[in-house]
Parts: sequence; structure tokens; C-alpha cells
Amino acid sequence: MNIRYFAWVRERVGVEEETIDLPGNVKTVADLITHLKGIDDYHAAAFEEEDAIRVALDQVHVETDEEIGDAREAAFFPPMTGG
Amino acid sequence: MNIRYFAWVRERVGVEEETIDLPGNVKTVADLITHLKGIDDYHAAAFEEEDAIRVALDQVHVETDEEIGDAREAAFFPPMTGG
Amino acid sequence: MPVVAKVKVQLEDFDVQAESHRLTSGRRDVGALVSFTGLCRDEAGTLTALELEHYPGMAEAELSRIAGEAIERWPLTGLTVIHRYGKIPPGDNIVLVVAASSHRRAAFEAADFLMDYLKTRAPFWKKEHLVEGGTGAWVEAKAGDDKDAARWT
Amino acid sequence: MPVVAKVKVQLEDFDVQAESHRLTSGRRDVGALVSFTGLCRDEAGTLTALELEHYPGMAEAELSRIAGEAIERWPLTGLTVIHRYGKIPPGDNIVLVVAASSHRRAAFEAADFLMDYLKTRAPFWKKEHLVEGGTGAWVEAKAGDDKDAARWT
Repeated sequence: MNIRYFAWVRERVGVEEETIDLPGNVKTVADLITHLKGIDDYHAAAFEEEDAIRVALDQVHVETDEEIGDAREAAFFPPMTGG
Repeated sequence: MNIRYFAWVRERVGVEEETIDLPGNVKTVADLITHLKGIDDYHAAAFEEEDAIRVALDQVHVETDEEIGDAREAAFFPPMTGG
Repeated sequence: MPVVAKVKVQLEDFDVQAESHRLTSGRRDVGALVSFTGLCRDEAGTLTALELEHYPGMAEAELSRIAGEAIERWPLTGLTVIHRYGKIPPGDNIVLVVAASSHRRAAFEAADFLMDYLKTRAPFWKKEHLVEGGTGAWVEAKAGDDKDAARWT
Repeated sequence: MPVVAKVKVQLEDFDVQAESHRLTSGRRDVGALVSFTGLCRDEAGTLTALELEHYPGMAEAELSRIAGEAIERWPLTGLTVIHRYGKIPPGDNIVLVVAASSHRRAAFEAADFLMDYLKTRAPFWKKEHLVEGGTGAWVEAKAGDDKDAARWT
């Protein structure tokens, strides 16, 4: 699965984008976050304030209880500050 | 006193502007309207629907119970439709 | 420095770009610019023009009073109101309000307020000029306009 | 004919005049045009620029979804949304919304709604570039923005 990071989430993880293999027990976005936090200290730091992270699956906003299903891309980022 | 008329009030009276001498018993705008209605049939027709007439004294909106006082100009017109 | 509104009543068209630029140029404190343009509308295809009559002197004075009230109520960095008079064909501009502020809520509300008050208080009247046969009726004021204005009291 | 919004995410500045003209030119059914321009603000004088990062693809998609919702909710004759990305110095434009309608209430509300939703839903993030020493903090989302957006639900 393709994972993208933006703004300070990207800076903390240290990469813009990465491809990961989803273990079978990762069903929801929340599961995915738990999985990503285990990768290394950078990922762990990025997801430390979990409430401050927003998620999109295939470029649509979702909540963390959303099933990942067939989604090909997940993106993680802070609350938006455009406009 | 200088009296000005606008829009359909002007069309009914037949003049844009006229100068009249105020009789002593004309104290308020309502008194003035009563006085103007007596001038001729045109004036009477213009003020027939009295509720549809708006008034300004010296270029400031007022209600019909307003005292004329030292005002030099009164204007009568329908509800405004600018914008 | 207190903000002073620019108020104009004029025959000629206005330049929205130039008016907007005047309120933002060389500044770093304007975060939001809201402009409202009111145009002559004619969905039925019956009009050649709307003719706008106004009360010279009072039109400027009343627009200035309304603009001054907007400046008192919202933290604006600039405000411009231009209202045209004379014959205006469908598709052409009638009125412009531009409100600038540090914050968008103030700019939106001030422009909205200004249009509502202007509609019910500024001494302008519209008469129809018809495709078929000379002048038509005076446009009637709408009850909705009074309701809109009452939102701000 | 259903209205389709024009949505653009771009590096370069936009032309408010041209975008407004596109929504009114040759028409007789537009009575009201509301444009909102959001600018880079720097009252403290500490910024050289805001850098706008965005999520390419999703930014356009999300703006289109928000614009589509505005078109469903208000009787608009046209709608344009342009959001810039990249480094934007104080005083320069960031975002433009232009809403056209027969009636002013619809144009005002649609533009206001669009900005509120865009603030909380469009994937853009602002980072400060400082006069003294490189990049500063990421701009934090304001609780007020969520409250503003909630006005429309």
C-alpha cells in the first residue's frame, strides 16, 4: 500500500511517501496507524499525538475506524490550514 | 420650505421640486403631508397611499411624526430599490 | 488610524480590480477581501435597461452613514461603496461593495450588511425600460429586503 | 443546464477580474457576484513568506467536492475556486472564490460556506518562512475554523 505524509507528519517521518506491505491483521485505519508506529522511532514520533492526525484513503477524508478495504493510498497529515 | 419628490411620487405630483410657505399649524411631517395633499389633485394622488411614502428631512430618513423644526428641505419618495 | 470609507455615486462604470487593489496594495495586514457586485438582471428578456434615479446629496450621505456604521461594527482595514445611476442595460454593473479586513468573517459580514442596508435605505429607485414600448413600471421594493436588513438589528 | 464549478490548484497568481468576467460575460441572469480573496497576512513583520504545501490530486478533488456541495445547496449561475501553493509573500493572494447567482443571498452564502469548508477540509498546510532565520513553525489550525464550518451543518 502507498502511504503519503504531509506537513509536520512528513517532516517527522522523514519521507514523503513509502510503500508498505499490509499484514493480515491490519483492517482499519487505526490498525494501520498502530502498524506504522512500530516501524521505527521516526514513525512513532510522527503519530505520537494521534488526535492531531487526519487521514485520507484514496484522497477522501475518513475517520480512523474506517476499513481500509481496497484502498491503494493512505495519507496522514495535520489539521488543514489552507485558505 | 424646499420640497423634493422622487420616482413615482415625482411623476404623480408632476414636478421634481417646489418651494412652499409652511402655514403655522404645520409642525410635523404628517402635518406637512396633509397640507401638500390639499394643494391640488396631483398632490392628492401622489400621497394617496400614504403608507407607501418615505420621508427625508434635510437628507436624513425620518418618520412622519418627526417635527419639521428648522429643516430646510423635505423629500418624499417610495420605498427604495437601489442595489 | 481610523478607516474612512470611499463612497461614490456615479454615472460611469466602476473598475472592481482597481478598487480592490486600492485596499490591498502595499499592505501586509489585509487577510480577506470580499467584493460584491450587483448587476442589472433580465431573465425574461423584456428589458432594454433599468434606469436608476437617485437623490443627489442624500445618496452619498446615506451611503456614507451606512459605511460608517459598518466600520464601527467590524474591524475593517478598508471599505469602498460605489453606486451608479442612469440607464444601465442588462449585464452591466449597478453597485459595488468592497470590504477588506484581517479576518474573513468581518469582511463577509460587513459586505453583506452593507448591501442589506443599502437596499432599504439608500435613495435610489429603479424604473424599467422595455424592449416593447418605452418605459415600464417602477421596480417595487421587496418585503424580503426589509427582512434581510432586520437581521442586523 | 447544471452549473459546473471551475476548480484550480496552481503555483501562479490568479486574475480576479478575468475570473469574475468569465462568470458574467454575455449573460443577463447574473444579479450578484461575490468574490472572496484570501491574502498572505503578516502584521508582526516577521514573515518573508508562507509556504503552502498541498496534496496534489486530493486538493483538486476535495475543492471540487466542496464546490459541488455549494452548487447543490444554492441556486448559483457560476462558481470558481482557485487555491495557490508554493511560497507566497505577505500581501500576495492565496485563495479566490467567486460565486455568481441571480440573487445576492445565494452568492454571499455560497462564497462564505466555501471558505469555511475549504479551511477545514482542503488539504493545504502553511509553513512560515521567517525574516530572522529560515523556516519557522507550521501554522496551527484554529478551533474557530471548525466552529465556522459547523455553521453550515
